[in-house]
Amino acid sequence: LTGCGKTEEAVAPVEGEKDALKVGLVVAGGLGDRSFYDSSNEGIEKAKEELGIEAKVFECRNDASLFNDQLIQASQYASVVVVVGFEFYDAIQEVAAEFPDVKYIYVDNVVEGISNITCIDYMENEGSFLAGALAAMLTQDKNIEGMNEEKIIGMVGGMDIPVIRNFKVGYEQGAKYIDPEIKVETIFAGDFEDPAKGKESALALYAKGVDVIFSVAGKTGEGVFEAAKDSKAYAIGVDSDQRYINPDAIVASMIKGVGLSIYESIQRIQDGTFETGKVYKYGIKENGVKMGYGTADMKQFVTDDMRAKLEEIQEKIVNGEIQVDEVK
Amino acid sequence: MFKEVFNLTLLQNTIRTATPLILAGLGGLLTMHAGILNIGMEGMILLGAFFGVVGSYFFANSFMGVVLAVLSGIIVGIIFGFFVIELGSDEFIIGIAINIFAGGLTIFLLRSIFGVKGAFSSPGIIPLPDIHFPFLDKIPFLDTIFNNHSVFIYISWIFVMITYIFLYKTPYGMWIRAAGEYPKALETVGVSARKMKYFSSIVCGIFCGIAGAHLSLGYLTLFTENMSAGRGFIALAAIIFGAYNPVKTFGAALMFGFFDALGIRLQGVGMPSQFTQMIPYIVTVIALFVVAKKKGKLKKEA
Amino acid sequence: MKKIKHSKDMEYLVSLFFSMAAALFIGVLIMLANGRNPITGYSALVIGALGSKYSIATTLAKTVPLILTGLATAISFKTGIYNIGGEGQLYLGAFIAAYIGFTFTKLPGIIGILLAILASAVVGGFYAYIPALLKVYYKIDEVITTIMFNSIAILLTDYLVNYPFAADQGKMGGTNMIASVFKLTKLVKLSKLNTSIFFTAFIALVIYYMMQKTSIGYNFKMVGQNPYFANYGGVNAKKQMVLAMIISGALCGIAGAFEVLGVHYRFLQNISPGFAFDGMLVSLIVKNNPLGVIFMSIFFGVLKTGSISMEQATSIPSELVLVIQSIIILFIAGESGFKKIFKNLRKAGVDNHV
Amino acid sequence: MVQNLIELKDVTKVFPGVIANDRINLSIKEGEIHAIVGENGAGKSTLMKILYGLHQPTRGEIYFRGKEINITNPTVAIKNGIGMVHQHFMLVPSFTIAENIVLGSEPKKNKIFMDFKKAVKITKDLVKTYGLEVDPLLKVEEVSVGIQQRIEILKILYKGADILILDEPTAVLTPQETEELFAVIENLVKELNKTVIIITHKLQEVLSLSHRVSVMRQGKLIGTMNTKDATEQKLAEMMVGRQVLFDQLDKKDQIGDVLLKVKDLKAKNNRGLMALNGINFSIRAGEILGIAGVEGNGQSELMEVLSGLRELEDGEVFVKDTNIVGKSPKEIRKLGISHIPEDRLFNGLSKEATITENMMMGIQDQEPYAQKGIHINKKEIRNMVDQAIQEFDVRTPSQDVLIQNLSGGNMQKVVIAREFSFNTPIYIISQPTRGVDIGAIEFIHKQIIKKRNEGCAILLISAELDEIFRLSDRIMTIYEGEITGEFKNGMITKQEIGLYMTGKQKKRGDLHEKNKA
Ligand SMILES: Nc1ncnc2c1ncn2[C@@H]1O[C@H](COP(=O)(O)OP(=O)(O)OP(=O)(O)O)[C@@H](O)[C@H]1O
Ligand SMILES: Nc1ncnc2c1ncn2[C@@H]1O[C@H](COP(=O)(O)OP(=O)(O)OP(=O)(O)O)[C@@H](O)[C@H]1O
Ligand SMILES: [Mg+2]
Ligand SMILES: [Mg+2]
Repeated sequence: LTGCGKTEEAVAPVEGEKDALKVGLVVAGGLGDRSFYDSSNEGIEKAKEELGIEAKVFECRNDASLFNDQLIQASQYASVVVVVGFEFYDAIQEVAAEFPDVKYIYVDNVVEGISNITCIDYMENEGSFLAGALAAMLTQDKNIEGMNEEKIIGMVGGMDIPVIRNFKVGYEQGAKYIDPEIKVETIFAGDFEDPAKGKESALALYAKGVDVIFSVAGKTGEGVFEAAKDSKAYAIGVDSDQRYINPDAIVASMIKGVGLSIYESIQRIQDGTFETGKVYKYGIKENGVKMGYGTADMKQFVTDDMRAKLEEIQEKIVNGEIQVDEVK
Repeated sequence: MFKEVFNLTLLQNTIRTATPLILAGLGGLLTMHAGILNIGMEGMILLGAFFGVVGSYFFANSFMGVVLAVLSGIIVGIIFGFFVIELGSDEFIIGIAINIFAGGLTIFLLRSIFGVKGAFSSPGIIPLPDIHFPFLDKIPFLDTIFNNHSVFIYISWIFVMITYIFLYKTPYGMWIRAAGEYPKALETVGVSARKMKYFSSIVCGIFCGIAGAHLSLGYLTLFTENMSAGRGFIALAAIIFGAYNPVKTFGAALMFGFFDALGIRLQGVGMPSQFTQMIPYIVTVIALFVVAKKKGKLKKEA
Repeated sequence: MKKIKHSKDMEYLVSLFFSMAAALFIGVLIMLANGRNPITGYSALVIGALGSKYSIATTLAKTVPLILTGLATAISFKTGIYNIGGEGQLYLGAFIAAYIGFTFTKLPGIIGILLAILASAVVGGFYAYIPALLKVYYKIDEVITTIMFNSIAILLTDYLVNYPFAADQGKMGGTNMIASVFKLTKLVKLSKLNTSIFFTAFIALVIYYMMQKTSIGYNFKMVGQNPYFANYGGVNAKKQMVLAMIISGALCGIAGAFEVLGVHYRFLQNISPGFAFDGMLVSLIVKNNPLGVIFMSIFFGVLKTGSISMEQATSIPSELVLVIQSIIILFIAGESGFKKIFKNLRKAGVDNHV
Repeated sequence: MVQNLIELKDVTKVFPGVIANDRINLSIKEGEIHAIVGENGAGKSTLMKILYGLHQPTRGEIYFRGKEINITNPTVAIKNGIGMVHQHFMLVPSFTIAENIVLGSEPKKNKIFMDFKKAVKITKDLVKTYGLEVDPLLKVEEVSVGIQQRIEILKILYKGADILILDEPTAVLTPQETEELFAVIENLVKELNKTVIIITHKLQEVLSLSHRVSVMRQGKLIGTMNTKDATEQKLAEMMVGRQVLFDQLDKKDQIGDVLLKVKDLKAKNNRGLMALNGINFSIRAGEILGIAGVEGNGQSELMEVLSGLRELEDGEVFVKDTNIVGKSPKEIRKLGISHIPEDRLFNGLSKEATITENMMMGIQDQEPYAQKGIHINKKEIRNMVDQAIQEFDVRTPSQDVLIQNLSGGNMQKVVIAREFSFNTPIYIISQPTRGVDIGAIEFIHKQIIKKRNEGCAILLISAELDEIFRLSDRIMTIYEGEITGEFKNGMITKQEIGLYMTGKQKKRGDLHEKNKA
């Protein structure tokens, strides 16, 4: 460690096996979002259980003034720091330069050319292409109770920011791929923490004839699911498999394999196959984004035909037949 | 395009969005009349939302949720009153402290009680009932706009009337107003201004508690961290806009609700979301300006 | 004569001390109730905030926006016009500083920096000027307009950084980086402490001098206490209110500029986690005294920096730290009340002696 | 007038650092009018607040109809038939008169609702019974102080008061209103057997109204006597503790040039109605022009226009040769007009500021008090203030005391000290001795005459006719925004002037013509 020995006393000594790998998980928001951050923590938990690592979580509670502090705390504690949140773009570059011996796994954004930062970038546009395609098929399926004639599907986004827009383009493209006449209506609630606003936005969409909404809105999304339930309509979850929240209204989820990719990275570090300074793109091909349909005991709305169609699309994306648009 | 934006669901949406503001606003205007600017409403709503869920979940009864929310409101109202009235602390600071306190406490309790972080939803949370008026079924417009809302939406309208009557038609209301305007005048006729201030701050806690319970049990059926999402501040704006009058505050809350709802719909016709979200705020400032100008004119003409 | 003043200040400090002690004690109880060791907790807090060069620097870095927004509050509140719109002014100030920083990349360093600071002051001041005018000439409550203006400014910058001025690189909602000549020099390795602390100290000094030692400060104070008296005495209360509001807005704008020039090097969506509200709290606690603002900002900085270490050391969940923080605030705010209680006790004493 | 209704035994009240009441023994007889006099801060209000339950005595007993009583709060006092009209009115401005009267014991409908109709009826009945005319439906903020005084009295009568405590009720009344009030008080005592305790600084009022009078000084009760045996001189001596000389004021006659000239002045009041309808006058150096009139006839507006605080509709105001119309208060002050406002707490002072800060107003940006007009020179200012405190006999432990901790009389001295230290050629002085004790009145009068003798032109507005007659060289009467008469002092009696003040006669003597020339 360079230049930070003095601050070591700020960190309590950690008991446990001497040679266990220490991992710090730094998240921009807080755990408990039941999607992105929670899913990253699942990866860490899994690694704890199966790979015998030690770990601590450092939350920034969306306070930009804490990004650096928490990164430094984590860097002093651990030899591997998993950094989750596109917001860390500057902070991680700054801190990583000061801790050359620490390996950083940066999730959800791309920083190139720094030897100790490895990036995991999800092609959320590819995943939401699938979500769009699925929604387009669902809305036209008269066998599902409550689906109407109109060819409109919806999306509720948390805020109008690049990541969410990246979801949006994929979603729209996927829907149009199934049926060019499909209309996609999107509302940005303007907040990731206001479920009431999420519900109101979703209700407005349902009132317009939308019957499936892709919810990409953090805690605001909880309101979207409620609206789906109340309107006897449907929603598609995001980031982790959210069907369990309400299996009757949430028909599927677009999963970002955050947990998986983190787990795999830690595994690679232990195996010695980890390549630092690299950007791992997690798209459909890498199984980094995919659709989730819940567990077997849940009522399934997505028919086998639809699944087959989605498989087909996945293949086309993997082999380049379909090019998914991207927003940076 | 016009029809896409201006339709009956817009009004439905307006009513729903306005209700938490109406409920909190009624409480806040009471303290305002008693001479206390309460910016702790945000935290009070949040506590109400949380304890509403706690009550509903553990007693499997939404009414108990409201009871717990009201209790939390009473307690936080007493704390607020104690600091502001008894200790003479700055109401601004205490309000902010209560907001921070409520934020931390609910997150902490969410984890201690339910073992989760962030959000808690469960089929075990019993929502407040919706009210169905059969006689409205056959009246097309009114049915869509006014029927089948959650119970506190209707109760909030009754509260508006009760608050109005209380403030302007009963002696106690007069006492509250006197306590705010000139407490010594009240003291010298043998009524404790202090007690009236306590009363108003506790009732404010109750109203905000109900607003919270409505949010977490009526509007939604879940609790998420910080789910009050600034509604306490908007309620405050509605109070000031409504000149502390329950009916006018009700109107101001509806106006906010309306423009919020309108904003959501305008996104559908291609307006960037940042601008649609600005609408309620801009409209408020413009409306204040127009009202002020009119008043100025009237004065000049007189 | 001086004695009276001194004893009052002493009284204030003593009661402030007692209320802080009481708050920290309640923190002890909470930690014990949750099975944590309070000694570990508090020593981690102190060490985390002040235990090393790095941690002191981090603590100081946190005071910069607090001091500026705190002074902004002090000035406006003292003058009887309540600027709750610091957050909005800060966002606009930060944006314009960033804009200048990534647009006029050819400017020589110090000129560019001064230009950015100046521009942020102008923009922040102007954004406060509008509600001030509405207040003074149309009697429109500034509390509500400034709250509305906060939301408007934040949404507007949201739009700007997502569309016309979105960064070329990286997925964050933010502008491009400012040119390196605009970056304020870092003072301590790793920490965010930068030369803005000197600017801030200088500004604080100027504001302190202005408020306490000049006729401008005197005029502000009199307008705040009794605007009719001010008018009668030849001080135009309306003008003073507008002026105070402009200065207040300018300070918030500068606070925003420093976040860009010294901390993030670009404008970010959510660049402020509510600095202006924290600053308001700081200023109110010390009854809008400019000197008090500085000390209370440092205390808040310690609390914020230290609580991170406390969280890690005792594995007290971060939300519990929030609860303890809010109780500390409540008790400090109750300071005047505790003073009253002391006074009553003393009064009872006097009564018994006569 | 036989039984002792109230008896105070050794009543003592200690405030931190002050013994406001020191072993007071006082008895009030049933059916009497008992006056209490004393300098500012003597402890009169405190004693009365104890009787009304607003303060608790530190020690001592109170007997009510022979029985010891513990008046813990106003409710106890009200129950025992004690009512108090406070020095500063206790009325809620936005409430109607009827609402204010019934506040605290409202008539109710269905046990819950306020019965507004009944409140109005109650008020009307009270008006009939006691002959105090008010309009129940007007808001308190819309009526004059005289009416407010009546509301206060009706309020305590409604609560069933048999003992009325009136704390300086006449301080803000016009002579007419005072007369009316006294008639009512006498009626209450004679016809309805009420008992009245009245505090006042005006000794003639004591002599003409009361049966007995008690004198307080520095917290102690100096003595009680039958009014028959009292004289103004004697009371004054008891109050102050030494002989008070009501000196003949020493006026030098050396009238000079015209310094202030007002031409066809027209201005509106706050409600947008014409308050001044073409006022003309001029004042010369070394001259005091007194304006007599019933309050609310444009005096306030005149003051405000002359000091730049109110826009005028028409007309011209000249300071020497400079027209000051359109100039700011600051510029007007620079041109040489100082101003003592009618309501010191409204705009004459800042209560929350120290004496020093209050004395700084007007010089805060002037050398040598402010270097370069900005940097405040504390030392200069403190010296100046110390001097002024001495010269104007402001009773205070230090110049760092907040104004709100001074007695009213001392607050007034601060205002006068400040304005008189400016040494401007023109003074506009309004109600200079309102609520001030006789010692201070005497002092303030001497200061005004001193300014006159130094060659200042002084415009004096006062509701006290005595004051006008004592100080003025020339007297003008104002009625409904017009000058109805102008006289050399000594050419008209107090009785006669009343006709001009009420607009029943109009005359502008040749004096005026001479001045115009
Ligand atoms: N609330 C209070 N707190 C502390 N001291 C007080 C308070 N009220 C009155 N005093 C003290 O009691 C003394 C008597 O005050 P009081 O109001 O009784 O005077 P007063 O005789 O009514 O004077 P005035 O003629 O000016 O009305 C004052 O000198 C003051 O020091
Ligand atoms: N809060 C206070 N603390 C200390 N002394 C006070 C306080 N309030 C009032 N006093 C004292 O009480 C005395 C009387 O105050 P009060 O407000 O009754 O004015 P007043 O003297 O009765 O007014 P006026 O001269 O107009 O009759 C003053 O001498 C003042 O020093
Ligand atoms: Mg369909
Ligand atoms: Mg008095």
